[in-house]
Amino acid sequence: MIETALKALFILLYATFVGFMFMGIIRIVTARIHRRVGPPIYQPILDTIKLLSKKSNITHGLIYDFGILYAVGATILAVMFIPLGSIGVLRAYGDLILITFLLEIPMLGIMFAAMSSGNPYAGIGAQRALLTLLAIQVPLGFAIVALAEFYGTFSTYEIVMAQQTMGWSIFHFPLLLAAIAYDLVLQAMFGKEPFDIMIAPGEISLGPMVEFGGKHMGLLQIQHAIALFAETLFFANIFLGGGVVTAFSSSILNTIAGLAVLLVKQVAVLLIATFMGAIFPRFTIDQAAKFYWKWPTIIAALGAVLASL
Amino acid sequence: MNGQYASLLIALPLISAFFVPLIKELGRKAVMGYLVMITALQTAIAGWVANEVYSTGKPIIVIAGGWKPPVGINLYIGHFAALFVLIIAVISFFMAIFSFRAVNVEPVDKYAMLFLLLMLGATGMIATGDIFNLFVFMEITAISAYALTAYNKTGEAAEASMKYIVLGGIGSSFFLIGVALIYGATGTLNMAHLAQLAGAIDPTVAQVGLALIIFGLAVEAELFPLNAWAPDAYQAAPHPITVMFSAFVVKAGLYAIGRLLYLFQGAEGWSGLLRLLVILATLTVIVAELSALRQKDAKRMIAYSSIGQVGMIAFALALGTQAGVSAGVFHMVNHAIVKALLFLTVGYVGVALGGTAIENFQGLGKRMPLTALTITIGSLATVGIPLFNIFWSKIRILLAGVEAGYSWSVALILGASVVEAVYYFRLVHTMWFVEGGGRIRENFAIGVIAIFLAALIIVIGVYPNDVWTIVQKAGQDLFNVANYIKNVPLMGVGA
Amino acid sequence: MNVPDISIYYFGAIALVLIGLYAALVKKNLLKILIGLSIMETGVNLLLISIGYVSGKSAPILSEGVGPTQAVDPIPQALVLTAIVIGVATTAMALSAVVLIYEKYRTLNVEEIRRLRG
Amino acid sequence: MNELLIIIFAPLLGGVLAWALNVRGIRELLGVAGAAVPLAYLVKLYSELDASGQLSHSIDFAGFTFSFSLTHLTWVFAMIAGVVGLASTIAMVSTSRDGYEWLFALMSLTGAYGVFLSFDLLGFFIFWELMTVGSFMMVLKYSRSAGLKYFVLSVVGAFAMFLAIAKIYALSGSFAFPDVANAVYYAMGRGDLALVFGLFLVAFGVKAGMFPLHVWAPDAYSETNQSYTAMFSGVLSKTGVYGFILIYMLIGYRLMVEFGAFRSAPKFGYIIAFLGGLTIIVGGLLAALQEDIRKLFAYSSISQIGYILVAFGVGTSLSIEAGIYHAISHALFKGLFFLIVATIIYRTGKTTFADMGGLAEKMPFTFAMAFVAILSLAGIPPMAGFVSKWLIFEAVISQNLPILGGMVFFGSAIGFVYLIRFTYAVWFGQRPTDLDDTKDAPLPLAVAMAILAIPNIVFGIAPGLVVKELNKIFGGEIVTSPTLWELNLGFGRYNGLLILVWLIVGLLIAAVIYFLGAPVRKVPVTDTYQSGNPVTMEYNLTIRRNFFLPLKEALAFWLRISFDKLYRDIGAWVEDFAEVMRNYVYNGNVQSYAWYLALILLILAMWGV
Amino acid sequence: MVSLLKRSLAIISILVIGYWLAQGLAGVPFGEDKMLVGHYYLQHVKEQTGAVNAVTAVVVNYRGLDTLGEVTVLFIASTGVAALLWRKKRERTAKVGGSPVLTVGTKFLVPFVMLFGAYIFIHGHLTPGGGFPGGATIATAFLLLYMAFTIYEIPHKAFEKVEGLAGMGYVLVGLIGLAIGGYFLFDWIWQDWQWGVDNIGRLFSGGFIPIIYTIIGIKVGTELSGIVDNMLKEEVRE
Repeated sequence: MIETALKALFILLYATFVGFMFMGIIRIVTARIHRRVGPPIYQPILDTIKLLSKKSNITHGLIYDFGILYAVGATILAVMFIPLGSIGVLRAYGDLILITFLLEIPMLGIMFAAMSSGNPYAGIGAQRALLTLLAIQVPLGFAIVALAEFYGTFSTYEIVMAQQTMGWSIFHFPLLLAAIAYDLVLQAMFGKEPFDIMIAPGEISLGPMVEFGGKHMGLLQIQHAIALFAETLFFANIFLGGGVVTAFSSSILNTIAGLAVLLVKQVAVLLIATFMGAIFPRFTIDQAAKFYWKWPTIIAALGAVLASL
Repeated sequence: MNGQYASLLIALPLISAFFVPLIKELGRKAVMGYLVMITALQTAIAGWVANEVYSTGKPIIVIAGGWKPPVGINLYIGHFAALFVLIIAVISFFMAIFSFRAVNVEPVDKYAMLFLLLMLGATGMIATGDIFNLFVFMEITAISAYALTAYNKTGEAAEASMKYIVLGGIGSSFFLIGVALIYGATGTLNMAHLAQLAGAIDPTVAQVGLALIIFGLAVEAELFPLNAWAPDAYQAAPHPITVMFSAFVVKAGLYAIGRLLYLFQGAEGWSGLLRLLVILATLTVIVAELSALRQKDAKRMIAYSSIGQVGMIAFALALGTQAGVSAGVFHMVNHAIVKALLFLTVGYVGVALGGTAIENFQGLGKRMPLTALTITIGSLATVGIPLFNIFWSKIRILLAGVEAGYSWSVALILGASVVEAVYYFRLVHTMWFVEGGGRIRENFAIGVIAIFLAALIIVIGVYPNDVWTIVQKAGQDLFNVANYIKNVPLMGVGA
Repeated sequence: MNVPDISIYYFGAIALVLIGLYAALVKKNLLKILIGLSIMETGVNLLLISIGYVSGKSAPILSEGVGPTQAVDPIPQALVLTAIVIGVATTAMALSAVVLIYEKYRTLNVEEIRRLRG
Repeated sequence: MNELLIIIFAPLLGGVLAWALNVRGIRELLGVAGAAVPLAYLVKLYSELDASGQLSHSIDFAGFTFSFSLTHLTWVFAMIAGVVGLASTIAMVSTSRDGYEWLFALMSLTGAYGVFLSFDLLGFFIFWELMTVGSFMMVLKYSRSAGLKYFVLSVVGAFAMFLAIAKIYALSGSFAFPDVANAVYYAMGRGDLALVFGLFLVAFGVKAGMFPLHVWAPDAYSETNQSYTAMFSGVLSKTGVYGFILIYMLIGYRLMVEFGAFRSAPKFGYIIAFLGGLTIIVGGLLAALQEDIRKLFAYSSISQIGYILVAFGVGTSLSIEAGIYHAISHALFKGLFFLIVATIIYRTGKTTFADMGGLAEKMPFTFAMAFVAILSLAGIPPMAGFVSKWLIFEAVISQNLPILGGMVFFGSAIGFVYLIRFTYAVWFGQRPTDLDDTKDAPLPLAVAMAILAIPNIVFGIAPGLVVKELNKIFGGEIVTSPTLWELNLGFGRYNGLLILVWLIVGLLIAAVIYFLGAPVRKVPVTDTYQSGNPVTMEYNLTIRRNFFLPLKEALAFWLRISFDKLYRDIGAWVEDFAEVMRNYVYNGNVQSYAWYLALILLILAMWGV
Repeated sequence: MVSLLKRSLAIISILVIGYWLAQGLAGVPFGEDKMLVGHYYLQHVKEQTGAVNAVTAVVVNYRGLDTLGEVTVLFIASTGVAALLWRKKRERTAKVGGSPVLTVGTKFLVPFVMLFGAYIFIHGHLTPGGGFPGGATIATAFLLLYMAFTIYEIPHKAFEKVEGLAGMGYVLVGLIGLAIGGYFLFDWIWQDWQWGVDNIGRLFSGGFIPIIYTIIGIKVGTELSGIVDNMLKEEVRE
């Protein structure tokens, strides 16, 4: 019991820290593309600490607070399920569909909190977030279906183990299509540039985030960090072979090596998303929906059909 | 009291009809009271006859004039005839009571005479065992129906009666040609004797003769193209008479078709005629139900619905299987009860609120709750909702229909009954869920009759076993021609 | 198709029936239709009688000269007796109905007597 | 075993007495008793059922033999009817005013029990009609057009079923399920088989609300006493679902043999699954675009039934078990939702989203129940909704049917979307002034909601309970559940308790961080950051109306195709045809009538000569 | 144009029906002895009913029920006509009486016509004709009176009573037959009492046939004249 608790604590701290580092990397990389220096890598941590220590916080009622807590709780739950090299706590129960759902649930928490604030911008933001969710669901669904059919199992851990023998998923053509589609979907899940209409600062002043300030904003930053880490970890596991290293003798070394391999893969995924984000302008919501329902869906559907043959 | 006293079923209405002119001066109340008394007496006799037939299990053969058939005319009161004579008597008794309130057009003594003779005609048609005697009783029913249709002496009533006369006249003439042909080919008029000789008739004569007889009867039994007179006659006739039309006058025609159809099983071209009848019957159901869809007048709507149900009975009888005939007879009994209730109550609303247009039915639930409730029970029963009586007979007919291989017509009939459900529920909705006028006091006697009929519907609906056994016996009596011939004491009449 | 060789009496009877039917189908005036109806009835009665006739035999009055084997079939004649009276009754009812119609509609043209329809 | 008859006819008896006595107190008591008695008997019979596997009882009536039987399968469905029926009747205590509604509500419940427990086709048909009439009369009281549309469609379904039963009866000579099954298997021709399957598909499709035949559901569910709708959509749609299982039981094997399989799913099953998939998408998308709260949940109910149909269509025992599991969870959360709607309408009297808003503070209990229902319907892990959806996903995708998998996945998001639309419009945002004094749910409704909310949570966390029962239906260990909390399908595992524990851990961590921060100041709903112009009570800024305008524009092309209009046109066309034919055939001219007679004579002549 | 099409269509359909009927009748050749029950009647009519005229025997005795129905039909006709043409106050509107030849002729002829009618229905069982032709001739006598005199009216209240009584008489005869002989319309005079068995061919023979025929004669006479009376009168407009 103690041993799992320690492991869980480690995963949590590691995920949060790496998550903030990812946010820092995103800021620096985007700045460098825009030919500016960009803030130091630990800037997001400073911001979060500043937000959490704010003296005057306002709340619009119980649901306004509970929504934020629920979002953070659900993200922590999601992280626990995804196998992190050899550490993973609930690895055995890490089911593809379960994790996909758990990654979408924080959105529900944030939505509840934002809407209960009664701010019309929050309403519009919630509507756009939902439509984006609706849009990405189709390609996401087909990608998951392709994976499940190709490997014949839903357990993430078994998929990682299978990839050790059969090589990374992206080397098989159907799963390559699924990976491309899933990557586009990640763009929206991260809330990065082309599909971040829901939190557009210009038109609807950060959408759902408009009413949050102080420690609520801080909690959301923590949630965003863990979510970033979890999504990239999930992608790394199911498409890039995950971090299983058995070269070294002692288990500690193996785990560290595994984490390092995973970290490299996660950063790679992050960088792809950041590069795309830095270049593209923001889509309107129906453009986003139409885009997702056209190309990513075709690619993912083709992948799913090919995987099932 | 041997079986021959069953001939009182014919003699009583006749002698009491002739007696009416003598008591004409005693006024309207006396004549109507007399009518009720006579119909009560007739019900008693019919009850006694039915009890006799159903307890002993053997039919009563009334020999007119002592001459055994085929020399004389005989009345064959088997299970079917006993059951239906009783139904005729009971419904006439109820309508006599209803006439107290419903008929106030002047020559009431003439009305009483025609009423009794209509009842006589129908009873005679069902009881007789001789095809020419069937023609005579059919004419008695028809001509008294012509007179009673035009009884209200309005333009529409006369027009309806005229249409009935023209079509009925043509029909009966061709019926007579058919009888002449059959007589020419066999030499006898008695039904049992004919059944024996049916096989020996020359094929073309049998085909033409039988076709003409069925054509003549079909005009009376309202099959599709020939029933154009029926909606007008039902609408224009006084309310009690419409009840009698739909409850048993049509049934007598249908019985005659059924009886003659199965008598001539041996004759050539019989199965071809059956198929034609099935097609006509299905058409009747469909056309009648569709025509009732957008009716402005409730009475005409229920008339169409009654024609549709009658078409379904004809369909059952024309299936040519024992199950079909029993189902048809069961539907006859149910239809008689339900339509009697519906026309009685709608007629009473017509009398109380002046006219049977659908607008008068608005908010009837508040104005005349008892009548509205009985109309609702009647409509739910007609539509064929479970726990009501027509449901049982309807599913039996449709099962027999599919068994006999006519699944197409069964599908069409089901479609037609969906249409029927629509217009009945529109009526139910207008009655209960639309605002209407002030409360109206309802007549006690008519209320009692309506409640009795409604209770009968629900009792048969909830527990149909006994009625089903009775009806099965009646169905065998109609379908099983061999024991019909065995029961009739035929004299050997060599050439 | 072989024309059936029926005797002149049958031919006459059917002709009357068909003439009556023709009148009912084509004539516009109501009275003419009723006349057609009664023609049809007489045609039927004639047919009924001619069915019963046996050539070379006399009326079924079994007085001295006529034995049981020389008499014609009595039954159709009995039936015709009834049929004639029924014809009379139908025509009487029809005429009184027509009287009533004329009183209310002021016309006898069948096209116009159409208040009850649909 | 006449307990079966007691179970079936107790509600009707209660309803009739309630209608007859019609006194405020006694009527409700009788009604609730009518619904409670069958449930009690079902629970009592559970032990006997466990022992003997099947309790049957047959009676001879009106010349036919009617047989009834209680098997594990029917016990599960009867329990659904029992629980949701009881909850709905308790809720009706506060919402229904006169005996009329009690009579017909309980008549439809009797119909549902009869459908589940009858073991022969004729009994099945009779109770099916009884149920249709009962529910129709409930709808007719509120609106004629909705009532008639519902009645015509369900009667067309009922008559299609009757035709199929008649065809089978003509073949087998008896109605009992075993004789029917082997008569169909051995003696039925290929054409007849296809016809019978088509007819059954239509019959059960109408009642379950399958895609092309679903048009009656939105009107029927909204135009009636809302607490009755909980039973209407919770229980009565399950009879349609039970019907699809019947198709498998009676003629499934022969269909499999006759028409073969399409990639491991039987061809005929694939048709059902595909239609089910369409139902999910159409139901979900239309639900998101509705302006009326009742219509939204009606369409959502249709879309959820789509899931069950997809599960049944796939045809493996795992998928059918998943379908039944979803039937149970759907009955629970859909029943709960409609009770919530009933409470809202009962308290506020409003039904369109535009007039509602900000009820969360005023009705905290109802909002808590709504929150549970939302989690369950959207399929959030610790809830029953998620377990059944997860089972269906696993079953469908593991049979490598990619298109169906995609549809089902898309469905889960739609559920999410229209629930948020409902939550935003009803619970949050600015509250219109006239709703300020709304009180929380009355006791009967509250009790009813509680009855339905608890199993939602329990079956989510401890799915083993349900799976143990469902495995008994199929005999084998279809879904192994080592402990009460865990399900193991071989290729996928789920543990309700673990998820709950770790969710609580996550929440605690977040709470700790939250309370470390400074205390918060409560701010009213109107005081929000408005980039400049402050929002006052009168100037109520909200997008409660037309929440998903962009979605409506995106789907504009598809929305033009509406089956509702198609059926309405057919109805209008039939009536016009009837009008024209009637005036043409019965044109009042006696001469044309004489021509009809001549025509028949001609036909006879042609026939003869 | 339409009526031409209609007429030709009618003719064609008439011909087809005619052809069909002719085919049917071809199977029943004219003039052949097709009798079966007919022979039985001819052989046994003398000793079973005592009537010389076989037709009247068949009409009244063998197929008595037909004639009973027959009489009812006529009764319905007269009642129906009375019911339909019933007005509160009615009277004759004939303006012109018969010419002197007609008036004198009717005064002279009416009793003889009535006598001749009576002769026909009394000798029904011997000579051709019976109750119906006899009754009809009596009715013609009344018709003569109507045509001759503009004010003549039959006492229709009395006539209706006579009709009723005659009808009841007929049924009573049948019921007496039922009481005595056990069968409704049983000829108890000929079968039981054996009256007139010896003098077949003369007046007092033929069982209850003469009785019934007189009843029918009176009934038909009164009914037909009743119908004539109803049809002649016009309504009195106030």
